[in-house]
Amino acid sequence: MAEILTLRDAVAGLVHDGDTVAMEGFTHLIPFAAAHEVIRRGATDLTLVRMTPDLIYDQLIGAGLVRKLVFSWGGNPGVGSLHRFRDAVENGWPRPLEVEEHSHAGMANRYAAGAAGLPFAVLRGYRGTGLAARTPTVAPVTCPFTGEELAAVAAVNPDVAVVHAQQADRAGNVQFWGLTGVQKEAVLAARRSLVTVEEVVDELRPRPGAVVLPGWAVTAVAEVPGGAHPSYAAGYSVRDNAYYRDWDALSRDRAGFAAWLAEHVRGGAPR
Amino acid sequence: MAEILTLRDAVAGLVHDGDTVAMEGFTHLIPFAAAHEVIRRGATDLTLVRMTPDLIYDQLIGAGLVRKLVFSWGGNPGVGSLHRFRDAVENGWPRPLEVEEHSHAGMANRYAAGAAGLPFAVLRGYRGTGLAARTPTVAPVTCPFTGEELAAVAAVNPDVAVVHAQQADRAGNVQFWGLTGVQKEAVLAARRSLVTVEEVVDELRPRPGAVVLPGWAVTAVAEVPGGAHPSYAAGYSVRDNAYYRDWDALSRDRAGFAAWLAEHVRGGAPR
Amino acid sequence: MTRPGTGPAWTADELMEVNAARALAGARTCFVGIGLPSTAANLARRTANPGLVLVYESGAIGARPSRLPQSIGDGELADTADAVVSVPELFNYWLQPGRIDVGFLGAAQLDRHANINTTLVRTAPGRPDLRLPGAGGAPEIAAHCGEVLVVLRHTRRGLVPALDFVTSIGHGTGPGSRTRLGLPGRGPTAVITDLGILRPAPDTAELTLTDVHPGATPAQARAATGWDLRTAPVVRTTPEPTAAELAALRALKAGGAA
Amino acid sequence: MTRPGTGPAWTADELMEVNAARALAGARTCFVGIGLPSTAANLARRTANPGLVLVYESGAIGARPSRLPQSIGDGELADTADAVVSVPELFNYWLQPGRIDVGFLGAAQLDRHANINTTLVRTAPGRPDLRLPGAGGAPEIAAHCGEVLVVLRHTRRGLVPALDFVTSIGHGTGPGSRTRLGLPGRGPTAVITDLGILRPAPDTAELTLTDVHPGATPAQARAATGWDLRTAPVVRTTPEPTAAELAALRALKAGGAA
Repeated sequence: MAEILTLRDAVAGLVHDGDTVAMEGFTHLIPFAAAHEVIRRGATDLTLVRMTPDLIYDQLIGAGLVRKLVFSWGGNPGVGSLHRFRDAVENGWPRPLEVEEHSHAGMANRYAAGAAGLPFAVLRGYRGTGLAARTPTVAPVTCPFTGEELAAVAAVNPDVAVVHAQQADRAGNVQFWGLTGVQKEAVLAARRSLVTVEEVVDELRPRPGAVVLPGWAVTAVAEVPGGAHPSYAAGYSVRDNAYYRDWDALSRDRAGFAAWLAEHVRGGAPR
Repeated sequence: MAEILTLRDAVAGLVHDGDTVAMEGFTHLIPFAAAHEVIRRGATDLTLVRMTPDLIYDQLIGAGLVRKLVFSWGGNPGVGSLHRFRDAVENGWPRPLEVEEHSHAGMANRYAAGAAGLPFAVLRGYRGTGLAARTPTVAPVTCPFTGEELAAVAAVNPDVAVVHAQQADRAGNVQFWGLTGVQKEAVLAARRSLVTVEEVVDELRPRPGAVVLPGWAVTAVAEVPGGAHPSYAAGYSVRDNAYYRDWDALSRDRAGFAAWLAEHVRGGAPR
Repeated sequence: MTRPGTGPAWTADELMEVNAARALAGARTCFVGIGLPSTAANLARRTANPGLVLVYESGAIGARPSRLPQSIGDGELADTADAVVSVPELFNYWLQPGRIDVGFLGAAQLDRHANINTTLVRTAPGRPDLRLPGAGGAPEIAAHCGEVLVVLRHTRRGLVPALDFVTSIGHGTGPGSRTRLGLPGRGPTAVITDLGILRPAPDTAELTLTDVHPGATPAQARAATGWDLRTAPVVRTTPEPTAAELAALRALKAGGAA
Repeated sequence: MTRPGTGPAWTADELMEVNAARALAGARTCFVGIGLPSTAANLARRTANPGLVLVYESGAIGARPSRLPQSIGDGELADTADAVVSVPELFNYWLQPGRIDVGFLGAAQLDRHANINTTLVRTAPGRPDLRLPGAGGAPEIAAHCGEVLVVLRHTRRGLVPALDFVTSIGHGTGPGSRTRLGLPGRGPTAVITDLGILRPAPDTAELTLTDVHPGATPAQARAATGWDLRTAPVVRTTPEPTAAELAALRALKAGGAA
């Protein structure tokens, strides 16, 4: 059964230097609070995996904790670039960033293979693109029935998956709804998992469109209301679009970012 | 958009001699009424695909309409054998029945590959069993990353999928809930699909655990209240366990089966 | 084996069912097929292991049926489950990665290495094979669960020297077979019959009689086995069913709430 | 290109958006990325194609947002959708089998065969590449949708003689490329810019100027293209935006309900 812990204890126990960490949430339910706790804790040399790195990884990359990024789309959705990500890739600041780049379909299938305990997944993808040639986790595979050549993508099995959900019960069963993304796959693919939740409730009431993760398939749950901000948790909060827009200016500049980090994350209270 | 038709017109339009037909429903929501209409219509030389042939295929096989059966478990759940299936396999009555046999995991993945438009799916299955050697739709495939040999199963893409759901709206959007089995995959894997429903409603109210198939992904919908009997439709009916038990005695005997077929199916009113 | 009128009384099937439930005492999760495994797993939830998570191949994870399901697709499984998933998801995300501690299987034929046949039985030469239901979920349950328990009635027709078909692999041809085949789970750790319990010997992986139920003897078990059944140096007798076990079992089978 | 005070007035972007929406008139389903494609697809639902089914890679199928989503993961997409599915399901069961009629893509660089780069831009020798967001869903949208529409502003930096990286395939090196690569969809059928519309020539699959927007000229389009842009024998002028189109577009962008 999942242990119900404080965010601080959960991150301390689950996220270690050198880990491969997947923080997922497709625009919705992005576990920002957990990422900020990782920054406070200073877990470093991380390999970060995520379909859409988004501001959450821009912050971790800018904080200098990331060795490698595995991803499929690295922008600020609806706004523009991720400046800390670009600065790391283009200029190696604050440290060089190795990238492993896929398409969304490829990343989604890598998680699905990881969740299924398979070493790879098959898709009809990457054809004619420049991605396969420079991404070692894409390889051709031939259908034994038709002879068609398809793309194999290597499973991703993070050391830790971190996701945010609306609710958990006291036994650590987790429920999230709305756009549910690839979080089920990320948690099931990972060796350990942390779910931050808006609320721990006595009983999970079944909801339309909800994904339920049984507590025995989750390592730890931490109650962190607002833990997805500036993204949102359907039924609890709305997306802080201004934060996303403001991030563009704020993060362009290394000093501005450093000041933000010191004030809003490192200076923030642990939860 | 799915056309809303009578069961009679839907079966006449969608199910033809020689077709490969998948009627799915994992114990729950088995489309018996549609199968009976197929019998009344006399569509023959069918290849039937289904994880658990159950009474529904016992009836079609006994009626002499089936050339080949593709399946993974052919029993009367909780009761015993399917006597018409056995009679066809063991004695060729009323006609010889070719069988193609898988495990549940294999069949589920064959549907999933079909739904995904892939020629095959990969699983870690069939190892050490006698199934792979005699089933041509299982073949080895090697992981290009780890070298591990896994099982590939060929996609199944039926000509027609037939499933039963609780509700559709007037645009042919379909909703079913409870144990949802492999029906989404069966419908999406098939070239054509027929969904019989308990009820056509003005608006589908979102339900916990429901699967929704948009009307544009379905060929035809027919309103057939009780169309899953003797299986059940959660929220509408309960399983007729006595029917399953009684089937054992009724179906042991060729003459008894023929009398049942004449009276209860061929003599039944089209819907 | 009933002992009417002499205090505690039970049937051979009840001994099998009670001992099968007991074998689940340490498990967190159990993959349940219909029939004897379902009876045992539901009994375990009422006796030895109230927290046991039942996983049904119909997609119900953490089902808590109040009565014995009539089929693996019984509506109550979905109504009481922690989560209901599609059948492909159940096999791919839940069974295949080894998340389930114990798989519970029945068998039509079982050989000395606990390999299982549920596909066909050969009869006389020139006569057609008898057709059995087939594989269902068993091959992958046998491969991927942490361990496997097999429940079947003890007869020479069931415990045979050689299978007519290998539907699900147990210990193959002996030690090392599972490793060579790349099967992640430990395979069958106990075969629970109405006469006793057989367990694979550590050195040979051959099923050996380690326990008999009250009232049964090793000689009976040997006589009901199609191969030359080895017995452990000391054959234990399983504890008699308790009144609580029997009451729970009978309530379950009578369809009563528990 | 605004014509303030002279009756109908519009911006170049509005011409692009209105014509992109018009291009969806015959489609049943459209795979929508964020930005210009989302504006166009939502405008189409309010003008040329009220029944258009919008599919977002965030998993919303049949979304009917009342305002322009701020991101492909906007909550209203889930709230108004016919069905919400997981991201793996969206790509595997809905995009890959060719269920979506039209894919709508943006581009940082586009070449004469409508191949797309959204990954990186080379700068001066010795200087680092400029990093763009990357592939996202585009490679498989470009492969699997029945056809692809591309929307981008018409500049020499965007319409280039050679891509710095091929993120998503259009017509490859010309006729036959898609067939040789086994790409099931027809590929890009139109590139809609703020100056006009380019379509692949039937014989060469090379993008050719077939339409200019009101107020724009073929010479302007050629000057804003990084290769020697061919023009169709007769270059049409797209119809002026109607008052209804402009009203719907502006309401959409102002966040008003429509």
